[in-house]
Amino acid sequence: MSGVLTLPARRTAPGVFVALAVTLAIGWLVVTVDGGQLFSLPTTVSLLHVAAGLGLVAVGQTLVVIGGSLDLSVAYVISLSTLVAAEAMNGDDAALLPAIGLALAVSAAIGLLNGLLVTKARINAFIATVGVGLLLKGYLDNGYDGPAGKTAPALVQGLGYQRVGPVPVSFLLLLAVAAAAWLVLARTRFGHHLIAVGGDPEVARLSGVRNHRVLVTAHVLCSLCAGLAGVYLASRLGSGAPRVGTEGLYDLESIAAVVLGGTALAGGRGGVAGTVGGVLLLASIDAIFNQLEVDAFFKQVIRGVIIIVAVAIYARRALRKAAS
Amino acid sequence: MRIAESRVLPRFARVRPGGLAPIVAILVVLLVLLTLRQPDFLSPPSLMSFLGRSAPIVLLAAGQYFVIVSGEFDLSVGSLVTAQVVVAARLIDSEPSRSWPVVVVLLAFGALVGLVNGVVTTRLGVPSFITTLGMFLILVGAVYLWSDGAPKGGLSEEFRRFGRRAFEDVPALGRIPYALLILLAAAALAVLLSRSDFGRTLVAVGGNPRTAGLSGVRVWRAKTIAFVLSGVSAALAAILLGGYSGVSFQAGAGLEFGAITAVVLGGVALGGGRGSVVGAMLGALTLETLFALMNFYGVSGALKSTVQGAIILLAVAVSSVRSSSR
Amino acid sequence: MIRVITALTTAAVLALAGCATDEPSPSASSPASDAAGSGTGEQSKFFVRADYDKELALLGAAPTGPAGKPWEQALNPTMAQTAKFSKPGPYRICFSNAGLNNPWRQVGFKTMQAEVETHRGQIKDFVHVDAEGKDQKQIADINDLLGRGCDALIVSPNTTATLTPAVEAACQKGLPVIVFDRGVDTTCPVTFINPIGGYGFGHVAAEFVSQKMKPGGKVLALRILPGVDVLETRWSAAKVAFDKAGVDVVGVEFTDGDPAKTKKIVNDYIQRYGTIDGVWMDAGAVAVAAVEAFQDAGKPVPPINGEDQLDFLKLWKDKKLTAIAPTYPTYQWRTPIIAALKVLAGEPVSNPWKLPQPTITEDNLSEYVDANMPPLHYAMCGCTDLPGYPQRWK
Amino acid sequence: MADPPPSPLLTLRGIGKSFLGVRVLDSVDLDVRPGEVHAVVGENGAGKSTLMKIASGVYAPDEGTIDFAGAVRSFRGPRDAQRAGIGMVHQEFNLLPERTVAENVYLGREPVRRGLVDRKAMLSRTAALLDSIGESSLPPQARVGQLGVARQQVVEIVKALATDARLLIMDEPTAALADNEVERLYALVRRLQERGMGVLYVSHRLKEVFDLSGRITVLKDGRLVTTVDTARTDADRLVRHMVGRELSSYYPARARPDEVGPVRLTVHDGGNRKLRGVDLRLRAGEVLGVGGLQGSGRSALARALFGAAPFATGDVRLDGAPVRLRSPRAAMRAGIAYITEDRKGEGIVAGQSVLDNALLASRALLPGAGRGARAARVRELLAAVDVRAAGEDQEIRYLSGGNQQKVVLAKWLALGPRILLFDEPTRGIDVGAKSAIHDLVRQLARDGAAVLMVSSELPELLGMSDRIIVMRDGRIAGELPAGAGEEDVVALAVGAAREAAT
Repeated sequence: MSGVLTLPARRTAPGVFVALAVTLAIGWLVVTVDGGQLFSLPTTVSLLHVAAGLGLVAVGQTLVVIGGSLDLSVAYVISLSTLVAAEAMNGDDAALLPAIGLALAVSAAIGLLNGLLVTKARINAFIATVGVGLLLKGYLDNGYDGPAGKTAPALVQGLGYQRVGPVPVSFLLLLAVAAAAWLVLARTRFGHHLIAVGGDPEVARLSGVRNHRVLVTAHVLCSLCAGLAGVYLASRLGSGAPRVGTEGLYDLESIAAVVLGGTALAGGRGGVAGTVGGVLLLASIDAIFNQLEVDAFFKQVIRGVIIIVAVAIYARRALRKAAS
Repeated sequence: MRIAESRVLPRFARVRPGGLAPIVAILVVLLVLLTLRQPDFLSPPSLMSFLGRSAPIVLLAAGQYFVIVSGEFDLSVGSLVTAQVVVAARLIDSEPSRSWPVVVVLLAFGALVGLVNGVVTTRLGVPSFITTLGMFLILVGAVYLWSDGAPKGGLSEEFRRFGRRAFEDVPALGRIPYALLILLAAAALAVLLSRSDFGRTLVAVGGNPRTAGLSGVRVWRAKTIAFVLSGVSAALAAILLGGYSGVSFQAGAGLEFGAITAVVLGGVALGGGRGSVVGAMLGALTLETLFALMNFYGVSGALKSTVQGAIILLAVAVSSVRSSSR
Repeated sequence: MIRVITALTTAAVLALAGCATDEPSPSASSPASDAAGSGTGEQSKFFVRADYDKELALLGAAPTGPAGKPWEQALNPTMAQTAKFSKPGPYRICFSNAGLNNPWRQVGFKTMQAEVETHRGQIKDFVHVDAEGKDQKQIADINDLLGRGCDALIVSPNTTATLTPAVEAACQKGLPVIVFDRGVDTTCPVTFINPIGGYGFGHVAAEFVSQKMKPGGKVLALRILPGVDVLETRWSAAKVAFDKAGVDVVGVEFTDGDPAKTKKIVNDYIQRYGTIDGVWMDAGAVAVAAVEAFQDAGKPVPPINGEDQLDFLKLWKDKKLTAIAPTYPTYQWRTPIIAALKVLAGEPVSNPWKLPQPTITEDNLSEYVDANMPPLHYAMCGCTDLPGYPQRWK
Repeated sequence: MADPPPSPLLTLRGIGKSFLGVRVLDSVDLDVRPGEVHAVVGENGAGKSTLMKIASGVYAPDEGTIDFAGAVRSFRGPRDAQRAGIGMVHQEFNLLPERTVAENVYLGREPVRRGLVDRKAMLSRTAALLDSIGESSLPPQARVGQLGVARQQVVEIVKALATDARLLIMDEPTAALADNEVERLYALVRRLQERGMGVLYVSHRLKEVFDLSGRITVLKDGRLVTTVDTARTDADRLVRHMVGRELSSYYPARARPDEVGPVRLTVHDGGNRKLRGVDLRLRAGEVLGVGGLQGSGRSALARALFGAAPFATGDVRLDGAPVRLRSPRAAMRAGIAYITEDRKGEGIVAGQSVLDNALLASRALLPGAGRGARAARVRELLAAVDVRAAGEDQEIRYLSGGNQQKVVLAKWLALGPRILLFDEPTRGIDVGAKSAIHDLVRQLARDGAAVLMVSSELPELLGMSDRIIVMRDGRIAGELPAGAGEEDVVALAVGAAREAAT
C-alpha cells in the first residue's frame, strides 16, 4: 500500500493533448500529401479564432459540469450578449466598456436565474437550463428579425481581428480566461468547494461548504463566459446576431469539448486545461477537414464517434484506477 | 413459518405519492382554457384529429420514459426519427409494395440504434448523455451523407396512411385516425410493460442500481432493453410522423427535448426510479395541448417558446418543491 | 424558492396575457402586433422602400443576354470594369459557402459543381469550404481561404450584416470577390449576383393570393423562421401587398420548416376560423404540408403559393390547385462561376448582376414538372444542359 | 480533585429527535467539560450517532437546547457548528477520493493568502497535523482514493483536528485502526485533552472507553441511562447499564442436535482481494455466527458466498457438488440469499413500494412466471413476517428500519432460499423489531435453512449462534461453540497478543 502512496496526486496531462498532437500530425501529413498547407498563417489564425469562440463558452461550461450541473442555455446567452453589446455600443467607441459591462451583467443575471432554479427550486439542471433557453429564444425571436446594433470599431479591430503573430487577440483572451478559471479551480476556496460539491454534495455539506451558493456562483460564471463569448462574436461579426449561438451549436459543442477534455459529466473531476485541449481538438478537426474539403456531414459522424470513443476511454481508465 | 395476522391494508387504502395528480391538473386547466376559447375543440372530430396528430410525441415520451426511469437519457430519438423518415422515403421510393417491408426495416433499425446506445452506455461506461449525444451527431451526419443532403425518393400512400388516414364514418366519433389506434395499442403495451416484472425491475434499476444488482437484476441488460424500447418507439413515431407530414429533414428536429420535457412534466424524475409511463404520455399530451392552446389564443409565433419555457419551469418547480417538502 | 416560483408564474402569466390581449386585432404577428393602422403589424426594419420599388420595377424589365439562359442574363445591367483582375489561367477558384443544410443549397451547389466541370480547361482547382450555417465559421473560412492561393473568391454569406467585415478584409487582399445569394453591406466585391430578390418573391405571391380570394378574406402567413434577411424581405413585401388589398391576415406563424408543425398550425387555424381563404408562405419547404392540412381537414385548398420544389409542383398539377410558385432560382449558383471567369479574363461584368426571377404559374407549370426527379428537387435549377444531368441531382 | 469542576464547554438539555415518526432520542442530557474526554456508549441503535450529529449541527433537534461555550446555539448546519468550534470525526468516511489529503483536510476552511488558497500553508499544516499524530509517512499531497481504509480514517481524524475545534466529536474513530494506530490515537487524544479541548468519544470498545474517558454516558433505546465517573465504575456495571433490558436479553432457543442437518455448503481455501484461506462448512438447520472487528473480512465472506465479490481462488461445494458463485444471480439460482448490512444503499429501492421491493428478486430471477400466484405468495410472506405499513403500495422509505428489513427478508423468502446470509440483520432496527427478526432467523433455520449471520453485536452473536467463527485480517481466526463468552470472541477477533495484554 505504501508504494501507492508515493504516487503524486496531480495526474498527468489529459489524454486529449495526446489525441490533439496525433490528430495534428496525421492531419498535417494528409493535408500535405493532398497538396495543401495545414499550418499556413491564415489557416492557423482561422483555427485559433474558431477555438476562441467555442473555448470561452466551454471554459464556463467546465465550471458547471465540474460542479455536477450543466448549462444548455449558453447558446441563447451568447446570442443575447452579442445583441446587448452591439446595440449598446451602436458603433460608438466611447460606449465600448459600458456596453461590454451591460452584456456581461445581463449574462450574469441569466446565470443567476439558472443557478437559483437548480438550487432553490430544485429543478434538474437539464430541464432548468433548457427552460431558460426557451424563455430567451422567445425573447430573441420576438424582438429581433435579424442582426442588430453595431459593434464599436475599436472592439472589431482589437478583439475581432487584431493578432500577435499568428495568434489572434481573442485566443489570448481565451488563454487568459482559461488561466483565470484554472486559478479559480486550483487556488481559490470557491474552486475547491466547487470540486467538492460536484464530487460528493453530502461530503461538501458536512464539511461546511455552502453548496447552493457555490453552484449558483458556478452558473453565474458559466453565463459570464458565454456572455464574453458573445462579446467576442459581436467583435467578429460587427453587429449583434440573434441566432449566432444556436447556429454555432455552442450548447452541445461546449459540452462535447468539456467531456473530450476529460471532465466527468457527473462532476467532481476534470479541469479547464483538458477543455482547452478538447476545443483545440474540435477546431483542428474542422481545419483539417476544411483543407481536405471533406463533407461537413461526414465530419459530424466523425465527431460523434470521437466523443463516444474518448469518453469510453476515460471511463475505462477511471475503472482501472478504481480497481488498482 | 409462523403466520401472523396480515397487517397489510387492502388495496383501496393505497398511498401513492408522486402520482399523476399534478399533470392531470395541468392538463385539465389547459383544456378548460382551450375550450373557453374554442368551444368545439373537445367535439369528437376535433379531438380525434388532435389525438391522432399528437400520437408521435406521445409514443416518444413513452419510449423515453423507460430510459429515464432506468436512470439514463436518450438524446438520440429526434435524429433517429429524422433518419428513419429519410431512410423510409429512399427505400420505399413511392413504391406501394415496399411499404410493409420498410416498416419492418424501420422497427429493426430503431431497435438496433437503441441496442448500440444501451451497450455503449452500460458496457463501456459512457454516460448516456454523451452516448446518445454522439449517436445524435452520427445519425444526423450519416443520413445527410447517405442522402446526399436532400431526401430522395418518396413515401407511398400505403405507408403514409398510418399517420395520415383514419377510419371514416365511425358512429359518434366521426373518424378515428389510424395513428390514434396505433397509439392506443402501443400505449396499452407500454402500460402493460411498465407494470410487468420488467417494468417494475427497471424502476428498481433506476432507483437503486446496487440493490437491483444484488437482487439478481442484470442492470446492464435492463437498461439496454430500455434503450431498445426507446429506439422502437422512435421508429413507430417516425412511421406516424412520416405519414402525417411527409419526408423532411426537419421531421425529428427537437423531438428529443420535447420527449424529455414531456416525461419530466409527467412527474418522472430525471435520474430514475420514480414515475409512471401514463404520466409521461400525459406530459406529452399536455405539451401538445399547450401548443394548440397557443395557436388558438393567437400567441405570437415568436413568443411561443417563452410561454412554453415558463410553463415547463413552473410546473417542474412546483412539483419538485412539493415532493421535497413532503 | 417561493420567490423563484412566483417569478416564473408572473413570467408565464405575462406571456400568456400579453398575447391574449392581442384579441381585437387577430393578427398576432411578428415584431409588434399592436400597430393599429395596417392589418399585418409594424413594418420590418428590413423594409427599404427604395429597394422595394426597384425590385418591383425589375419584375417587368426585359433581360439582356443569351435567350434561354437566364443564368447568363442580367436585368438593367450596369457594367463594372475588371481589367485590373485580368490574369492568365488556369485558375484556382475558391468558394466560401454559408452551408449545405437545406435542399435548396444542395441543388444549387450541385449545379455549381456541374458548371465548374464545363470549364475544366480554365479552372484547375475549385476549393469549397462549408461554414455549416455558422457565421463565426464562415468568417474564419474566408480568412483561411485567403491563404490558399485563390485567384477569385466566391462568397455566399450566411448573414448579410455579420459577414461584411470578413468580405471587406478579403477585398483588401486584392482578390476579386464575387458575392451571391445574400448580399453584404459593402460595395467592395466585384459584383453581387442574385435574382430580383425577396421583395419580388413576396410581392408576386401575395398579389396572387389576394387576387384569387374573396376580398377581405382571411389569409394565413406561414414563415420558416425569423431573422433571415431573404425571408424577411419576402414577408415585408407581402405585408405591403396585403395591406393594399385589404385582406385580413389572421396569423403569422413560424414553422421552422417542420411539416408536422405546419400541419398542426394550419389545422388549428382552420378550426379556429372555420375557413382560411388564402395561404401565403415565405418559402416552399412546407407548402405540401400546408396543402395536406386542408385536404385532411376535408376543406378545399385555398389559393396558395409555394416554390419550385417538385413535390409542390406535382401536387399542384395532380390536385389542380389554385397556386403560384414564385422562385428564387437555383440557377443563380451557375452565375458566380461564369462571372469569376469573366472577371479573371478582364471582361466587364454587371454589378449588381440581377438575374431574372421567373414565376411558375398554371400556364407554364407542366414545363417544370418532371416525375423522374426527387420530390425536393428545385425545378428552376437551369441544370438540364449541364454534365451529369439528371443523375447528379438525384 | 479538590477543584470544583470547570463550567461545561457543551451542554445538551432535553434533546429529542424523531425520524419519520420513529423516536430515536428522547430528552437526553449531556455535558462535556474542557479538557475532558466524555465517552458515550450504548448498543447499536441506542441513538449515539444521532446525538453526535445533533451536537455537530448535521441535524437540528426537535426538542431541547444546545449550549456551547457559554451561549445557546441553534446550528443551521455543520458549518455553523464548525465555526463555533465543534469538530467531528464521522463514522462513515466523509472524504473526496479524487482530492488530495490536504485538500480534504481543509475542505470548507482552506487557508487563504492574498485571496488565493495558500497551498503551501495547507500542505505544511497538514503535514504538521499528520506529524503530530505520528503519521508523517502519509504525504499530504496523496490522493485520498489511493489510500487504504485505515489511512483514510486517519485523514478523517486530521480533518476534524484542523478545525481548531474546542470540542471534538469522535464517532467510532478506531473502528478501522490497527493496534499501533489506536495507541497513537490515545496519545493524540491525551494531547488534545491537555490543551483544554473537550472530547466526545463514541465507541463500542469498552477498553478504549476506560483507557481514555473521565466520564461515561450510557444511552439505551434513545434514552439516557446514566452518566458516571469512569473511575467509579467498571466494565461489568457498564455492560449491565447498556444491556440491561428485558427484550433483547431474550433470544430464541438454539437448534437441538437433531435439528442440525447435513452440510449444505463447504468452502475450501477460498480467497480473493479481501479474504485468504477460508475454510468453512455450513449445515442445514444451524445458525453459524460470524464475528470479528469491522474490516476483518466478515462482510467480505458473506459477499463472496453471494457472488457479489466472488472468491477468486478455492473451491466451493453445494450439497457436495462443486458450484461457481460468480454473480448474485448464480448464487440465487443455487438457493442462496443475502441480506445486506447496508439496507439503504443496497437492500431497498427507497422510492418503490413495499410490494415492489418484496417482489424484486423474484421478478429478476423468474420474470413473468406465474405472476398472480407469486404476488399472492409475496403478500402472504409480507403478512407472515408481520410488516407494518400503511399499505403494500406505500413507499418503503417511509417504513421503520425494522419493517424495511422484514420486507427485504420477504423479498428473499419469496425465492425459497436454502442458504441465508445475514449481514448485521438488526443494524439500525428498534428493539421491538429486533427480537422479531431474531425469531424469524431462528425459525428459518428450524425450517431447514442453513443460516450464516454476521454480527458486530456480541450479545446477538452469542445469543443467536449455534457455532461462531471469528474473522481476523481476512482469515478465519477460529471457531467457537455455542455458549462461548464475549471474551472468547474478542480474544480471537483482536488476536492472542492483545488478549494477553488486556
